[in-house]
Parts: sequence; C-alpha cells; structure tokens
Amino acid sequence: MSKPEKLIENGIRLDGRKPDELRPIKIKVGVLNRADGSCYFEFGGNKVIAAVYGPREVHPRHQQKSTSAVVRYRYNMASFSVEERKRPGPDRRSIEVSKVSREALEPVIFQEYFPRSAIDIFVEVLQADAGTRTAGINAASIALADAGIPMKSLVSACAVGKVDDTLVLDLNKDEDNYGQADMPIAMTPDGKITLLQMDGHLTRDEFKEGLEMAKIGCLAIHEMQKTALIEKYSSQFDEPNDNPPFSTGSSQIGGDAVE
Amino acid sequence: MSKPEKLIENGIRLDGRKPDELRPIKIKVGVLNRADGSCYFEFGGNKVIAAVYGPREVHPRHQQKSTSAVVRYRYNMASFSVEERKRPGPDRRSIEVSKVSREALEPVIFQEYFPRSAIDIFVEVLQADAGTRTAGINAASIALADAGIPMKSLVSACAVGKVDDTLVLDLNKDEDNYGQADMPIAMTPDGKITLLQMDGHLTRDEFKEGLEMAKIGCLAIHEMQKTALIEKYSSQFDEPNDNPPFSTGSSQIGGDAVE
Amino acid sequence: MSKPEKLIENGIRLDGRKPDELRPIKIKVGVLNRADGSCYFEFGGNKVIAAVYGPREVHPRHQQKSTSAVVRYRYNMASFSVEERKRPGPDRRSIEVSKVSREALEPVIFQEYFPRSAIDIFVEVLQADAGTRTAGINAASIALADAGIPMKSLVSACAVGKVDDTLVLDLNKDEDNYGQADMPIAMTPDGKITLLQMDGHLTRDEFKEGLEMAKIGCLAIHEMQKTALIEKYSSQFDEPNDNPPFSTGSSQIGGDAVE
Amino acid sequence: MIIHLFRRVHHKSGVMPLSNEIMAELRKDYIYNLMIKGEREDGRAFDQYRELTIDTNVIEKAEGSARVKLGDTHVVVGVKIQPGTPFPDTPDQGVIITNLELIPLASPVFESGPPREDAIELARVVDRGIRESQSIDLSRLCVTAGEKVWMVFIDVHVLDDGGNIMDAASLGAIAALMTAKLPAKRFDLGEDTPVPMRDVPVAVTAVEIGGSIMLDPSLNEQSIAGTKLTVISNQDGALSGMQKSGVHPLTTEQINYIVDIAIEKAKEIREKFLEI
Amino acid sequence: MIIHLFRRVHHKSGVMPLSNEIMAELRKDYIYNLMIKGEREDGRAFDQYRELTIDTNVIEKAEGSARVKLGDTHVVVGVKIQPGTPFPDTPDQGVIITNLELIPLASPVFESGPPREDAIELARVVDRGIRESQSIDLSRLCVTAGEKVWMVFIDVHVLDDGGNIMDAASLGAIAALMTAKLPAKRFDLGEDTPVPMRDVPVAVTAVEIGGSIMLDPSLNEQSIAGTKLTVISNQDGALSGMQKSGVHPLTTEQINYIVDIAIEKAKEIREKFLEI
Amino acid sequence: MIIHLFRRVHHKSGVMPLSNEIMAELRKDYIYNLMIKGEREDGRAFDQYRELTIDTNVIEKAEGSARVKLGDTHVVVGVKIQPGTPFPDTPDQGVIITNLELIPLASPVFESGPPREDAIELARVVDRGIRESQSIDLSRLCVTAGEKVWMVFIDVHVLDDGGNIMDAASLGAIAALMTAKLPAKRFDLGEDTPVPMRDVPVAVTAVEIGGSIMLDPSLNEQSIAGTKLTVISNQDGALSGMQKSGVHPLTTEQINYIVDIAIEKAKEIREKFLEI
Repeated sequence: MSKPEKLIENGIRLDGRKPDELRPIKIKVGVLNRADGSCYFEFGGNKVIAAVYGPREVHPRHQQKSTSAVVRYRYNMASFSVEERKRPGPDRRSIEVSKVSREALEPVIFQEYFPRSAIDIFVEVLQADAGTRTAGINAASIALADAGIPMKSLVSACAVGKVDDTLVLDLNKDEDNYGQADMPIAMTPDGKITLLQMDGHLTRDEFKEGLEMAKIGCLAIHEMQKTALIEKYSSQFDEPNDNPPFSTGSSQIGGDAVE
Repeated sequence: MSKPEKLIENGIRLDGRKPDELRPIKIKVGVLNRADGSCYFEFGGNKVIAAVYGPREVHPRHQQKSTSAVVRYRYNMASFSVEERKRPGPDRRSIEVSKVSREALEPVIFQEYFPRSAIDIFVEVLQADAGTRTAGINAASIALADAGIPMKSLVSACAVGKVDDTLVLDLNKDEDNYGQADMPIAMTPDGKITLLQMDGHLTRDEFKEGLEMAKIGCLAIHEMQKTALIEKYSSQFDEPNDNPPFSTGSSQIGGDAVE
Repeated sequence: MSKPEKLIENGIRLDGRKPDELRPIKIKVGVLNRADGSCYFEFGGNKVIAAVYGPREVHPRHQQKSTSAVVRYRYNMASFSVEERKRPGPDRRSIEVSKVSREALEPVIFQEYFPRSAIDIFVEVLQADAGTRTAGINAASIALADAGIPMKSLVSACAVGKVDDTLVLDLNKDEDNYGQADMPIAMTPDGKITLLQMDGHLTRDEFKEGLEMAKIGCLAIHEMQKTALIEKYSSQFDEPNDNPPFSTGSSQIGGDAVE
Repeated sequence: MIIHLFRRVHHKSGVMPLSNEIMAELRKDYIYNLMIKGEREDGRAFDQYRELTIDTNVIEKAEGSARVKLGDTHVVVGVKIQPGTPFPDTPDQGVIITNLELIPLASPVFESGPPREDAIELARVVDRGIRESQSIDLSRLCVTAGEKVWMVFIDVHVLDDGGNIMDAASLGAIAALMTAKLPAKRFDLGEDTPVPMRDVPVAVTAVEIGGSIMLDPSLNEQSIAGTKLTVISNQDGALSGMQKSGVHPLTTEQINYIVDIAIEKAKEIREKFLEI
Repeated sequence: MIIHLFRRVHHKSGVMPLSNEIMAELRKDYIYNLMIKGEREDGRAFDQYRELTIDTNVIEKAEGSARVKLGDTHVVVGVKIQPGTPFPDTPDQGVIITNLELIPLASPVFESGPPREDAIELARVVDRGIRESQSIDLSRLCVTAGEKVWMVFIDVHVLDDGGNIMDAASLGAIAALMTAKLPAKRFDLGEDTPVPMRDVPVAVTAVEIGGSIMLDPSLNEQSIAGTKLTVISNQDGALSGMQKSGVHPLTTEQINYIVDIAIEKAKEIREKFLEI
Repeated sequence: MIIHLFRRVHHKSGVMPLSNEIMAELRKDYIYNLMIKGEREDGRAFDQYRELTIDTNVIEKAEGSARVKLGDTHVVVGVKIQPGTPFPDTPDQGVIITNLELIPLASPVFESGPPREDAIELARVVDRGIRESQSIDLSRLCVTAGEKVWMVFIDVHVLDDGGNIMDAASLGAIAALMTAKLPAKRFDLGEDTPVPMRDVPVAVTAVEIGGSIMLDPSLNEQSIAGTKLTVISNQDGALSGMQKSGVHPLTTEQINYIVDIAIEKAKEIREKFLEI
C-alpha cells in the first residue's frame, strides 16, 4: 500500500476504529504442551505465541545470580511473519526488543524467590502487523502466570501514536508506516510504567495526553488477560488444548485421526 | 559435461564398468604420523584421508558421557576438491554427512570401554567424484582399526543408484548428476545396515534389489579393507610411510633430500 | 593520490623529510580514566590510543597460565580511521598485527610476577596513515609503564622502507603505497629485536643497512617515550587529563560547562 | 494481586536433574515393557498414527502456510515466495530453500543459536522430500532464464515437540505448498498462480525399539528408540527419499518391512489429508 | 632499567572481586545517603550536567567527526560518507547506519566480540534520535533515484566510560554530522557540500534513584540507578524520541517531570554547544 | 571378529596429560643437551633440511596442486582459478587469495573452528611471499579491465604437522602455481595457459634455541624454540619477505646470520626442486 491521502476520515480510522479503540484481541492460555506456561495472543493482525520455562537451571552457569532468578527473554520473528521474508535468527532490532520487553516484565516477577535459577520467556511472532512487541509482552505476561511464576501483577502493553495530527491508540501497520509518532508502553494495573519508547514527533502536551490514552488501553487489555486466565483455570477439567491456537479463516484439509 | 544421451550402452557404463562393478579402490593404512590411526582411501576419482585420535580427553567437558566414549566425526571437503572452489569450513551438507557417517560407525565401536573419553574421527576429502561419504566411512573404519580402537567389525559403504532405468553400483559423478536415484549404504560384514539414505525415484522392487546389490558391493570392499590392514600389520618392520599416500600421475619435480 | 613520478627529489621526501627523519610524534600519558594505564600516541597522521588493564583475573579461565601472566593484545582500527570505511570488528590483518605486536612486547614484561592473571593491552587506531602497528606498540609500551606493570625496558618501534631505490625511515601512506619495500621493526633500547616483518624487495646489503637505520629511529623514539613518562610522573599534582588527548586543528564548538 | 495462585505443583522442566534421570529410566522401562506386550503408552497399534490435523492458510502474510498437529507435536510451516537470481548451473529453474529451526520455545532441550545437526538433518530431509520427488515443477518457476526465477522459501517453525517432528514438518511443507500462490501481482509479473505441483510426497517415520517397529513415535518412544527410518513415497507408490537416523543398525528385513508399511501409510494420509 | 618505579599502588581493576563487591556496596550507600540530603557525589545539583566539551573535525580521514567529553566519559564519533545503493522501498532517500561498540579499552567490564544488547540499544537510540527527528534531509542525499544515494555511516567509538554514554554519543553524532561534508569531489559527483541538516535533536538522560530524579548520571550513579529515561527533543521543543532502559518502573508523574526538564536542558545544551 | 588385535600399546595422544607434560619437559632437556653438543635429535647439521619431496598435479580437479613432504610434515596445496571481479583500486590486476587451515586431522593440538592467529599468520606470510615477490604477473591475469580478472585461490591443506609448516606450505604454494593453468577453455575465454610466473620465491625458516640457530625445525625443536624467523628470497638473491614469530628477541647479528644462510639455502632448494 502506498501512502493514503488520509488516515482518519470523520474521526474514523481506515480500519473502522475510533481513535481510542483497540484492535480485536484473542487470547488462549496454555496452548503448548512442553512449555511450563504458554499463551497465544492475537492483536489485530499480530499472531504471537509466548512460552515460559522455569524456574530452571541456568546454563551457562556464569549467568547465575546468587540472590535471585535471572530472567531471559527472546523475541523472535518467524521468517514468514512479514511481507518480505526475514532472514532467520536474531538481528539488532530483535535484540533491543528482547531487552526492553524483559525489563517490562522483570519488575512484577518475584525473582528473589528463585536464586540461582532462570526464568526463560520465549516469544515467537508468527505474523506481524505493527505492535508485535506489545503483543509479545501481553502474551508473555499471561504465560508467566500460566507457568505458576509468582508475580506482583500482570503487565499490559499497547502503543499510542499520532496520525493526521490526531492521537490514536494501538497503531496498525499503515498507521505505523505513514503516521507521525509511535509510542509503545507497558504498565502494571496500578499505572506504573515498565516500558516506554517513542519516536516521531510529539509535543509536550500530546505526549502527556498520549500517556493517559495508553493507560486506558492497557487497563482494557489487563481485563482481557485476567478473563483469559480465569477461564483457563476455571475449566481445568476440559481438554486444555482442544482448539486451534490461532484463528485461520482456513480451508481445513484434514482433521481426522489416521489409524 | 552436459547430460549425455545415454549413460549405459550395451550394458556398459560410460566409464566402461558393468552395472554391478565398483570403481578401482586403493587403500593405504597408517599414512599420517600425528594421528593415532589413519587411512588414505581412493575410490574412483575420490581421494580421502581419515584420521582417528583417541580415546582421549573430551573438550569441552560437558560433552563427556559417564558410561561410554563420545564419538565425534568431522567430514570436510578441501576447497580445491571440486570443480567450483568450495568455501572453507562446515556447511549444512557437511554437517549432515558428518552426523550420518558417525552413526554409521558408532554401532561397531566398543564405546563402553572408554567412559568420559572421546574418539575423534576426521575425514578430509581431497578430491570429490560422487561417493565421498561412503569413501570417508570406508577410510574411517580402517583408521579406527589402525588406531587400535576395539571394534566389533569393520564397516563398509558404497552407493547404489539408478541410471537409464537400470540399477548400478557405485555411481560416478556423471551418473550422480544425471541419474534417477542415489542410495548410499553402509553395513557390517554380517549385513546389518548402519547408514541408509536415498533420494530420487525407486520402486519398491528396485529398492529391494538395490539393497542386495549394495550388500555385495560392501562385502567386496570389506575384503579390500581387511587385506589393507593385514598388509600393514604383517609388515611392521617396514618404513610405514615410504610411499606417497596418493597416486599422482604427477610430474614429480623433486624428491632428493636437501642437506 | 595516484602514483607520483618521484617520491624523493634532491634527497628530500614529498612531505619534506630527509630519508632518515621520523614524522612528528606527540605523546600523552594517562589519557583515560578507566584503564589502569593509557597513552595517546600521534605518529605523523596516525592517531592511536593504547589502554592497559591488569594484572587482573583471566576469563575464560582455561587461558590461565599457572606460572606467569598471560598477555593479550587487541589491535583494532576504528571504522572511520581510513579513507574507505572499514567494517567494524577483527579481520585477518588485525589478528596478525595483534599477534606480532603482543610478541613484540612480551619479552620486556615480567610475566612471571603475576601467575594466573592477565595483562590486557588494547590499541585503538583512530586515524591510520601507514605505521599503525609501530605506533600501537610505542603507545602500548608506555601504557604498560603507566599501568605500573614491571618491565625490563620500554619497546620502541618504527618502519624502514625503500622508495625510489633509497632506504627511508618511517614510511608515510604514499611511500607505503608506491614504495618498494616496507619493514616494521620493534626493539629494546639495548638493540634486541622483538618485531621484524618485511615485504617488498631488499638486497642483502639494503636489509642490513635498513636494520641499522631502524635502530637509530627506535632509539630516538625511546627518548621521547621516556620523556613523556617522566613528564607525567613529575607532574603528579597537575590535573592528569586536562588537555584534549589529540590535537585537532578543530573548530571547537563548545567547551563551557553546562550547569 | 499476587498471581501465584496459578502456580502449578509440578514443573515439567525441573531444577533437579537427578530426578529427571530417574524418571527417564522409569519411562524407558515402562515403554519397553508395554512394547513386549504389544502395546504403546497411548494405546495405539504399532502401525497407528496419532491424531492428525492440518490447517492451511493460517498465516495471511505468507504465500502459503499450514499448521500441523500430530499428537502433541505442533508445527507451523510458512512458504514465502519472491523473485531472485537462478543458480548458474540451472538458469531456467526456480529455487527451493528449506529452513527448520528447533527453537527453545518448543522444548526444554532446544537451545538458541545456529541450527545444530538435528535441525539441519530435519531441514535437509524435508527439502529432499520436496525436491527429489520432483513435486514442484521447477522449470515453471522460471520468469526470465538466467535472470529471474521464483525463490520458494519453506520455513518450518516447530512450536511444540511431542515427537516425530520429521513427519509433521514434511506434511506441513507439502500442505503449505499445495495452497501457496506465486505472488506475481505484487512484483508486476502478471496474475497470481498456484505453485506448480506435480506430486504429493509423504514422509512416514518408523522407529525400532528392541526389535519392534512402530510408526509415528511419540516423544517418549523416540527418546528410547535406537534408530528412526523415514521413508518418503510418491503418488505412484515409489520411493523418493529415505533417511536412517540414529545409531542402531537395521536388518534388511526390518528395512523392507518399514518400506512396505510406509508406502501404505503414506497413501492413506495422502488420501485423507492432501487430496485437492 | 626496571620500570616498575612507575607502579601504581592501587589498581583500578583488581584481582580481588570480593573487595570490589564491598566497594560497590559502600559506594551505593554513600550515594544513596547523599541523595537523601539532596546532594550528589561530585557536588552537582540534581538537574546539573557535568563539564562538557565538544571538539569537531578531530579525525581528518572522516567526513565528519567529533570528540565529546562529558565528565569522565569520552567518546569519538566519526562520520564516513560514501555512495551506495538505496533500499528498494525508499529509492530516493539516503541511508543512515549507526554503529556503536563498547570496546574493552573503555572499561574493565566491556568485552571483545560482537556488540551486546547494551551497545545495540545505545546505537539504535542514537540512530533513531538522528533519523526520527528528521534532522537529516534524506531526500537530499539522493544522487540518482533507485541507483545511487549517499550512505552516512555514524560510528561511535567509546574511549572512556564515565557514565551516560547515551548523551555523549548522541551529542557526538549530531556534532559530527553538523560539520560533515558529502565527499562529492572524491567520487566525481560535483562539489563537496555539507550534510543537509534540518534539526538539532538533543538527548537528555535522567536516572531515578530511590524516587529522586537526576540528570546526566555519573558512572556510580548509573550503576545504582534502577532506570534511565532518555528524552530526545528538537529545536521546536517537541519530542522526537524516548527510551526507558532498566527494570524499575516509573510513575506518570516522574516521566512527565523528566520530559519537562529534559526539553529545557536540551535547549540549553543546543544553544551553548550546537548553534552554527 | 574383534579388531582390537590391531590395538597399539602406546597412544600418541594419551588420556593422561600429566605424563604428557613430563614428556615435554624431558624432550626439551634432551634436545637442549644435544644442541649444546652441536647435535640435533635426528642427526642433522644445524643448517640441514629434512628429507623433502614435492609432487605436483596430485589433485586433478584443481587447476594446480602440489604435495610437499618435509620430514614428518605433510601438506597438500590446491590452486583453484576462476573468473571474478577485480578490486576497485586495481581494476586491471588479477586477485590472489591464500587460505590455510590447521585442521584437527593434522595434529592433536589443532581444533575445529575458524582459523586462529597461528593459521592466519601462516596464510598471510605464504600469501605475502607469493604477492610481494611479484612472482605472479598480476596484470596478465586481467581479462577485461574493471570487469573480469582471474581469481587465484591458493588453499593450503595441512595433513600432518611435523614442524615447520611455514616452509612446506610456501614450497607447496609456489610449486602448485608453477604447474597451474588458467582454465580459459572451461569459461569460454580461449586456450588454457600457464599462470604467468616471474619469480620463484622460497621461504626458509630458522629457529633460535638457547642462542643457537637451526634451519627447518622439527616439531620438537619448534616446540622449545623461543622464536622463528622466516626469510623469503627471490631468484636474484634479494629478500621479498620476512616474518619473526615468537616471543624471544633476536640480536642484529643473529638476524643477519639467518638472512645470509637463508638466501643460500633458498637457492639450493630452488635449483633442486623448483627449476622448470
């Protein structure tokens, strides 16, 4: 898509949302068998899976901390998650995203309960559509809870941006590409900010207003995260892995058991 | 060479062989001074050298096994071994070949005799002409014996293929390039199969017939391997390293000692 | 610059020097705060900084020596130090330069005083103009002394070369590019040679003459090294880091403190 | 709110390796003893696959994609297609590049970093299965001979390792290709068309445990098996690829038995899941 | 001559990690206690920068360069400019590539090898500061659309880590760019011209220590701070970039306070050091 | 058949490092004491080389090749030649690229992985020996100026390290080049012709042990020597390259002595082994 003339028309964004409206969110807890905790999170066109392993032994050992757990976070984009195929493996962007995402979650984890051990968080982006880091943090936060890691609270994340001189919540890909500013934020339910990045152009007042907008978005996401966890743990007797972890719009070409 | 019209004419292959005939083989045991065991193996146009070190200490230590030796195998092609210069260092192909070659030899090694130690096998391909992995396994098998590693038996390897709808033993480069199937096999003298790979197109019956053909080829190679070892060890008083380890067809431009 | 017709005219080199004349040298000791010892060294158009850390713990541990310190040397060129931007990180040339530079300095260090520890020497080339390895050795030698590492003597280094069939001391970039031979040498004040490399074309007699020429050059540098160290240590009460460590010819666009 | 209300009592990946080793030994005995009685831990027959589902077009940004669940194993395969330069020795043929990583999300024993030999072997067998079966007509991937051809990137993303990644990955690759489009429009090269498929190779993997042969090994079965043999066969019932993996030797009889059963099973899977 | 006459009594990097740890603890207490009294170890006010000097054109071989000393921190930034191919999606725009390494010369805790997450974060924030503020007019770096554009390499060489590398590196990058020339003559592309600058973004970093906010942290302050917040602002007083780094959360009030003070401080620095 | 009938009693690479260290110490004393008596472990004179054989054309797939045995040291050098793009600053000259790896097949102390400093130094000295002696007329390797030149890859494969790899590798490189052909026919560039050689540089390496100078060090001698000096000289008796390697300093007298003897020895080797 080339730059559209207008990204907001009559107060409505190109995808039909109001400025302060989040994209649709779909959450599924405990989608993986091997991981200690996991979560599939769909955030508009973003499809991410988070897995948590731990507390477990630390390799290599020199990363151990004697008085607390070490938290590690690996954000990774699948090669096929974007329009132009991405070369597999970490790049500078994913290393930075991993760092700030880890720092967004560390404050809520009771790391001191698990000295000399590791809590490993893996986030795989299966499809990317602007906002993968916030989708990853939302998913990872749930996966940590699903893994039984003691936490002070969940962490919720979304971005605020500016398009056509208007502050909007939760940028989609076009708004990210052609907008004027992007500001991903993560916070705890009591409003403590654990991730803050920004680039583009925001006046001092726009920034302050944007921060408040993000707060409302994060609180809405927090409710959905809680709901998803409660659903999972109130239905312990159900098959925990009965549905496809991601919506498909697919032509399913199979499904029967082969004997 | 571009694809020839026929690869077999009147039951004879382009290099003059019958379908079930191996290429000429030349074996020299104990060609290296530093290695604990070694073997130079010429298999048609293939020229490979295998060296064995061990049992010896394992580095890095976390690779140690407490109840048996760890066997390591490094298959490597010299940059100048092929028509188009190969970039030095391991690639995905050589990593796979190393893995399946190691697995082809492990079953005959008494690994449990040497807990916490390593048996290292290094195979260098100096010239490649289709069949380097089987040449390497043949050479490595002899080098292991030369190193005094206790073994249940030798392992012998060769490929079977299909060209012009005919099953043939031991493909050469053109047959490999323009043939219909390639199936490298390694086995013990009592017919246990330790390596089996195949690609191309083989019917069920061709496959079964090919397997028998390979068995006959491997047994013939096994005889040559034994002969080479017996020659070496019945002539212990000879200078063990007096001849060039590989035939040259060379214009030797030197040979005298310089004082 | 393309190859000039003559590199020496009437016994005078293109930059105005006589054949046995060094380029201007500027030395500043103790220019860094974090390093245990440091030196800024300007040698014609070369601008290098050397830092020494140690004796200190060795990581990784398997590099430890039980009876002496291990000396490590990292020669590195800044990306912007040369006309065509250099890709960051070590290349084959810098690995070789690091090796021979380390060997040029090891003989004067009392390594046996510090078993199981490391002495780390880091040389950064900020600007390169032929002779960076000798500039680095000169700087590192002073930085070692500044770090208080016990040494038998300093080491001094410069190159001798041949341009227009004439032996010259301390090649500049054009002489290096278009000359006939280049021979970097490092030595102790008593004439023991600790680095010797040469390439190009030198007759036996030219070589011997060149070696004597280098000796005179190294002795001159040695005097400057001593002077710089004495100045530093006779002015211990001065602010040790008050001047820019490298001359600029700059338009300074700042300088005041911001409060 | 303190969330460790959700805390599980038993962690799957524990801090105590000793107990893990003992568990492994017990599991091995358990499976072995079942096998002697002709049984498997999940009640399957020796030649029975676990429940299999294949969903396609699960990643809209990819030109083709498939999600495969085979028992507890879960992989997503994405196919990306873009124009590129042909190899000098095949100037009129498209290019297939297959990649598979065993990312640490999928198992406590997988590690970050460049692919290791297991992942490389899996990728190369999947690749040969597609390539050597000639399932894609590479000549129809040529745009301008010697200059521009379609590059087909098959990326296998393993999300959950429940054993037999080999078959899940192979099934995912062929299913993703069968629904993939050449994105000609996006590159101003005409209309989008399906990837030109000519065959539907299916990989079937067996393991040998104490002399018995079992298809589609679970993670536990795989962990105690001495050898795996993967057999890839085509629509015509002929073999297009094989790979023995593991240190236990196999007899000719065992191999011939596996080949026979694998060809049948491949037919069955193809008909149920991969008919267009 | 035995040179250990010059030997220092106390090594900065010692062989005894224990004493180092105790030192760290003591230092932490010391700074913390000062802070409670509203003081800093070097006597500065909480919103005061250390002594700053910026020298430009310090590397003749580079197209632009700057040396920045900010207290004990010392960085050299070199800008190399050469022609190259534009990215396919921006065929008429120049390219900026920013690199920063924390080389072991600059600190006992830096290691050799590829850049780690700290260095990568610093490089990317410096890069975004230049890029997102639109301080360079990238369209004027185009030579021939789709074929040849100017590539601007900004290489930050950290020589001495005395804390707050972020601000020193950002200041060095913008100062080096402001004096850099497009070397058109050398590449037969006409006369050398200055890099087309449109704005002068300035990064200001604050730390939070025990609830207090301090600007331009020293190494000691930085080592005990829970969080850094870097705020980059433009000539018009608007924000062009922000980065929170570190695990301590910040309140909205703290962030708004830092934003306010950072914009003021950036203006001050810009006027004193970066006016042309 | 159980094959350990063939088992050797003494392994060259043992599991017991202690005894290895003691062996090393004893060996050192032994060689040192011999040296004081003017003797070497293998009976050679101090200026005598070990038995040398050079065979060429040993690898038919390479454009040139040589096998060198120098005592227990054994190297194979292959020369591959193919068309490529010249470097921008030498548009009318061919390219030489020299590679040498110390592969673990050749010695118990060599390790897998990217070349380390020893291998890099060896490769670079071999390379400079060929390049700086101007032994190849690079201008005659130009096919089309600025576009296509011959790339000459010299790959040194060390098979057995018996000491003095330097000289064996250098001899192998020059011998392989002297018999190499430019494969013009294969690339439709006319008739095959020999690589245009102009000189025959020969590297001679000496070691210093306790003040004595010995040529062509064996592995044992090399392991206890403080320093090696390699001297490369041309047909005209002039020097084209030198490299001191190792931590012991040398006096001017020692160096001049080595230079004199190396030039003579190079002449001798050239005449016996490298005359065409």
